[in-house]
Amino acid sequence: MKRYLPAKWVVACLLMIFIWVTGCAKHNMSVLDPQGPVGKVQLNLLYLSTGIMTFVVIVVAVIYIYVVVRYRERPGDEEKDPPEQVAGSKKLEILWTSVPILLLIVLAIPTISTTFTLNKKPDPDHSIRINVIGYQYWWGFEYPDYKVTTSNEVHIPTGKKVEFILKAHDVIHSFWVPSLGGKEDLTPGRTTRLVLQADKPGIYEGKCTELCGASHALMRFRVVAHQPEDFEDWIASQVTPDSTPKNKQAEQGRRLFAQNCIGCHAIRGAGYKVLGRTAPELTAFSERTRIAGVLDNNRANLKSWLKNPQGIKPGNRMPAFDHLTDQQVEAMVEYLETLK
Amino acid sequence: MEANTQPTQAQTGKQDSGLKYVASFALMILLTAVAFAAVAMNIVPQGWVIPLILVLAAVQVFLQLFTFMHLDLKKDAVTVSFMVTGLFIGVVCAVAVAILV
Amino acid sequence: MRIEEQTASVAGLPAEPEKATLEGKNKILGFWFFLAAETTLFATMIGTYLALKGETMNGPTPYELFKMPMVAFATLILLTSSLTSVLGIMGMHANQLKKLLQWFGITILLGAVFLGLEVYEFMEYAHEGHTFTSSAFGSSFYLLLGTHGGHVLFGVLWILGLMIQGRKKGITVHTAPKFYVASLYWHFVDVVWIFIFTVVYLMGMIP
Amino acid sequence: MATLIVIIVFALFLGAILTGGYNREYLERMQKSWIWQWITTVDHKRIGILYLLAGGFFFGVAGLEALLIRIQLMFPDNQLLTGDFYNQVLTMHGTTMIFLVALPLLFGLMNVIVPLQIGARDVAFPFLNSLGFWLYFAGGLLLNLSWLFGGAPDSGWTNYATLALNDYSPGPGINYYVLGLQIAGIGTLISGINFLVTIVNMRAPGMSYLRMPLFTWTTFVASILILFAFPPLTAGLFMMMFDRLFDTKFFAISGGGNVTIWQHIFWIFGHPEVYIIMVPAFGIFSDVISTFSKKRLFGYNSMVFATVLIGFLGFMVWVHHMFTVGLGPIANTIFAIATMAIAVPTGIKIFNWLFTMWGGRIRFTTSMLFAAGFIVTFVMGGVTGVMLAVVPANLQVHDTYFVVAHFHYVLIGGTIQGFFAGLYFWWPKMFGTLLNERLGKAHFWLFYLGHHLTFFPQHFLGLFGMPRRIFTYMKGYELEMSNLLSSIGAILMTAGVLALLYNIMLTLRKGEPAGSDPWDGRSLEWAISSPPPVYNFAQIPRVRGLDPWWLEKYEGDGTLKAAEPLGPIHMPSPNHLPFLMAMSFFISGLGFVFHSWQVGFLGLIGVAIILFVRSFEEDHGYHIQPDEWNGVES
Ligand code: HEA
Ligand code: HEA
Ligand code: HEC
Ligand code: CUA
Ligand SMILES: [Cu+2]
Repeated sequence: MKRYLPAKWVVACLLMIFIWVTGCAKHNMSVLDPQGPVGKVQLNLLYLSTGIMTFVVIVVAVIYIYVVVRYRERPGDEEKDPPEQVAGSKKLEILWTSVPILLLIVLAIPTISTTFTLNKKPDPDHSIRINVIGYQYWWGFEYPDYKVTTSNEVHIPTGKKVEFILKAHDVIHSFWVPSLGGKEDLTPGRTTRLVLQADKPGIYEGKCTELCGASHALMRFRVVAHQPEDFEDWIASQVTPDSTPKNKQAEQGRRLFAQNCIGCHAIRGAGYKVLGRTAPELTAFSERTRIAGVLDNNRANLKSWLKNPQGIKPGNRMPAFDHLTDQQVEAMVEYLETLK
Repeated sequence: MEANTQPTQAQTGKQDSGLKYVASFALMILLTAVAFAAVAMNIVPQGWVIPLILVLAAVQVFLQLFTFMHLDLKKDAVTVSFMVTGLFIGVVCAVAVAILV
Repeated sequence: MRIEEQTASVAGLPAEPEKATLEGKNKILGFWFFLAAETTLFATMIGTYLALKGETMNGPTPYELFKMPMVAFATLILLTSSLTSVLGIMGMHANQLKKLLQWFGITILLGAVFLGLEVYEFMEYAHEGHTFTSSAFGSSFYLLLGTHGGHVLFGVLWILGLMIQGRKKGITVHTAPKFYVASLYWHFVDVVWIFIFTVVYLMGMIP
Repeated sequence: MATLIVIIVFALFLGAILTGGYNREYLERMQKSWIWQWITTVDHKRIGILYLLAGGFFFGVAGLEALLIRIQLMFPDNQLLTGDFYNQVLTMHGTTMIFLVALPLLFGLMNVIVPLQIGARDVAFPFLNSLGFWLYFAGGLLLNLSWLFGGAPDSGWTNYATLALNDYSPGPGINYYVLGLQIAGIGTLISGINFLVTIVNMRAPGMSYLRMPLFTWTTFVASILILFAFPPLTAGLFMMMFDRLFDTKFFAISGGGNVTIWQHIFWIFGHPEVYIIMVPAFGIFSDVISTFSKKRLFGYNSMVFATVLIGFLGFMVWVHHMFTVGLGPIANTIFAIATMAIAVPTGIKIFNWLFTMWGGRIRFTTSMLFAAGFIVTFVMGGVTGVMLAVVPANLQVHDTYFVVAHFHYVLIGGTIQGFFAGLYFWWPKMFGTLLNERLGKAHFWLFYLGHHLTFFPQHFLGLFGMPRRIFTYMKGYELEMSNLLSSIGAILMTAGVLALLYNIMLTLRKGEPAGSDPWDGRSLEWAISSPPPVYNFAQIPRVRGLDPWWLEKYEGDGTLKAAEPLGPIHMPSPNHLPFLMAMSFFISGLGFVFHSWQVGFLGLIGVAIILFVRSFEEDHGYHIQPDEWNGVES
């Protein structure tokens, strides 16, 4: 007779998979490698709960394996009388009601206390505030204390609490930077808050985690954490951006931008009379690491973005500019890629 | 379809009486009037008006259920428990939707 | 359909003809379950109304809007119809078809008056800029009230249909559960109104 | 729209022509055809089989959609299904699986088995039973028609406003969602009430509440959940429909609407819904495990109590889907604690199953394999659920693949495996033949290992930062390997399902006859022939204890005791009105989807007319006389 040993097989398989897929991610996008206190607290809770849960699974698995091996029907058993028809056992039932309750209490207490501490409003003198506005499918950031706006890349100082004040422009989005800490939704008609902090300078990947339409998958952003001094420098450079065209081609680009793009986009310090507010602000665009959150920021990519934004981010709100000649597009690329 | 575990209970001789209905009807009108008065006139302390009128409404519901709709705590235990559960879940959901938005 | 043993009977009909057959008992129990389900339906709508009643978008607020005397009158009418419908059931238990039909007739008449009042009330509100689409307050108000009104309308038509049936077939163990269930429905609609009256109108009066 | 009408008319003509032209006998001929008999049937066993057929069909459809998802995500930056189309596939996969697969498959088993288990001739309302099925089918059809006409819904099965409003989903897709689910939902509510009344009023003499088999009990509890959970969904769908079709402002921010309300309403329904499709599977496992361990269920009373408690708590936890909405720490922790509390009654059940097997004599048939496999899988899925209830941790893993892993562990490990266990278990009762055990075991192992291969790595995907509902992910973030494994697992699962299909085909052609009691069963359904006669029990049995059939076999003389003398058996007559009514609803729904109010109201008028007709109809049914029986059973 063929033997089936389901449990052993499963455990072996699972262990193999486990070993295979674990291993730390090096790209600052993993919950398991937190870079700030919030993420660390949350990871600790994850570990605590994983510990308790592993214990539960092991207890169940041990009884299970024992039962399945010990009490399987063996050849010849058919002739015997059926096993005793046990009704139950008070003692056992009390045991397996009370032990889980205890385990859950162990889990519930830190859950409650952490939930309340994470919701505390930070002290305004030792923190900064950043307004986050979610649009299909990009992120607007405002620094109300500095009168600076930017998009798709948010800069923060290290070692300081950052209070993100979250609003949605159109549909629900959700703001998540896995290596810094948990997420919070941006809901139209409501304002929500999320406090995060980065301990080390670096670039942290962020993403939208609430289905928000065709390009939800591509609604990515980055958090750039600086040493506090560097952060002050960055703010200063944003307050007085260098938006003047550096050469003739760029000057042509500046003009074309005024004709085609300014209705939606804004570039501060370039002498435009209107500043569009329905698309990402492009001030100091050349300092960005990505275009629209998905492409590396270089000239070739910018060109293909301008030619065919829909192909890159389906359903986004920027029209294609295929009526512009290559030369014109290049002029705009030249201009945008020299904005500092 | 004779499979039936609840043979008809011997009628307890409890006949409908028009008087009972009229009385509970009068009571309901009275309760409604009190609720109305509580809101329209300044006879109840401010914070108590809403709890009071909700309680009055609840009393009326039970009047309806147990007189007009002939529920009987013993004979219709299943029905009563379903209605109470429904009311309970309904209240929890309504209150949550009303305050957690 | 076997008529089960009965201890008391009135003029050849079991004392509670609606529960004399398994079919009738099933029907009544099933209908109770349905009413329990409707409880959470209306609860959801009431919760939604409470959450949205402040969102008037500069339209009239509940306090400015509601016509309390009329609503109080409508309440009186609906409560009375509850009484008349149970009197109808009393008639049924006494195996008096005429009494049953009479009281049921008065019931739906009162129901129709209630509906008329409600339609008139809504027209007034619409004049003041309070419509189904004017604001979230309007939407949730008309959804709740409309669902209730729809129930009343359905009840009127249903009982009307039953009265025709009663005319044709009389009170039997087959028709009795139908009458009974319809009266349960009518009371339930009344219960819902008590809540609407309290939560929407009375609480709307508290500024 | 017009296309559809043309197709319907054309089909009618075709039917007439192929069967010999339209003449006076046409209707009569139709009535004798097997199609007509299945359409008008009110026999609970046949309706059960209809549920299985329809649910199985939709399982194929939704499974293919799952395969598309996995193929798209097999490699980073894949360009097969992008953007909106992926969202449609994803939405339809989730919606179909939850509403049109899981519940109906279980309904199928309930319909066939529950009346047998309680010793009844039929359900309480055979007419409504048929209506419930046809409404479900009409709703499902309407929903899936979206693929052909106008595009499928694309806002996820949760369908959050404002994405689901006209401004952001202008096509008819969401209209299909709203109306399809509304119609199917009414059907489900009707069936739920039907089961409740059946169980309360139709139990055989002696079958007290605490002697009911667990599958009956869980059907009862699931029906209670249906009773209280579906009406809020109905209300919510109405609001969504009015916002989309008639410009109301429930969720429209511009008119003061509030999108959080939809989330509340959806989850007030949605959380009980996942228990609605889990709890009946618990019942199946209880029956299967005790039968194949040859032991009475350990701790029967606490099993019943735990089931009821799970059902009740199921209504008090919905906010755990909304921890990131920002409702405040008080609300979040209250609901977190309530959520964790559910682990206790569920644990009671798990240990009772283990101790039912303890000391027993376990026979690993395919059915038992699925049940045994369930225990480990479900505990893994359940404990990740408790992890998700830890609010701060939830903020990290919410809306990531960690959640996807959690719910597939419970849904597949619980509901789908439960269904498979029940299918192998009761197939002989339904069709009189045994499914092939070798193929069955192949099915189990492929499906089971495939499941773990598919969904275990997804826990890590979530922790590595992969959100759910994304159609693509980037290279170089450690996501490639797990996604590839996951997709390979899905292929294994497909192979498993194909093994089942092959098995069914084989068995239907030449299956081994089963006899009335192939597994040495414990409950009443095993006391009558397989498949059971239309009237189920020639004489309603008298029940003398828990596990009545086991009792009679091992402590009695092996025959059921009758509770009534032999006599003519009353049967309800077949009826075509349920089908017509469902079609009217379908037409009405289709009209509203396309803003065609005339068609919409026409359908509703049809419904009203049918209601009226039904109210006046007197169904006297027919009687089967004792001499028409083909022998009295055992
Ligand atoms: C069959 C369906 C099913 C079942 C049974 C469950 C069961 C549970 N679920 Fe799950 N859940 C879903 C289907 C289901 N879920 C779905 C579909 C979603 C996603 C919806 C969406 O967003 O699309 C979801 C999402 C979901 C969330 C939200 C995640 C998020 O979006 O952020 C949460 C959070 O608390 C949760 C928790 C739980 C818990 C605590 C249980 C508990 O009932 C589990 C209890 C079981 C056990 C715990 C194991 C056995 C117990 C023991 C052996 C005793 C000892 C144990 C302990 C002491 C821990 N579920
Ligand atoms: C009961 C419920 C259920 C079941 C059984 C499944 C089964 C499967 N699911 Fe599903 N899933 C959900 C419910 C379910 N799912 C829900 C609710 C969501 C959330 C949706 C949302 O976010 O809105 C989801 C989301 C979801 C995702 C996340 C998508 C995303 O967020 O982007 C993924 C990804 O891997 C996935 C995969 C699978 C796979 C591989 C299976 C496999 O197990 C499928 C195996 C079955 C088959 C492969 C069928 C084989 C078919 C044939 C052999 C053809 C026969 C043909 C005919 C008869 C016509 N599912
Ligand atoms: C109708 C409005 C509109 C016009 C006109 C428009 N854009 Fe955009 N643009 C957008 C939107 C919306 C986005 C954000 C797309 C997304 O990520 O979803 C965007 C994104 C961009 C980005 C990437 C921004 C980032 O933060 O990485 C660049 C660069 C850009 N546009 C350049 C241009 C140029 C150059 C023109 C003129 C030729 C132009 N846009 C015209 C709407 C517009
Ligand atoms: Cu924004 Cu997803
Ligand atoms: Cu849940």
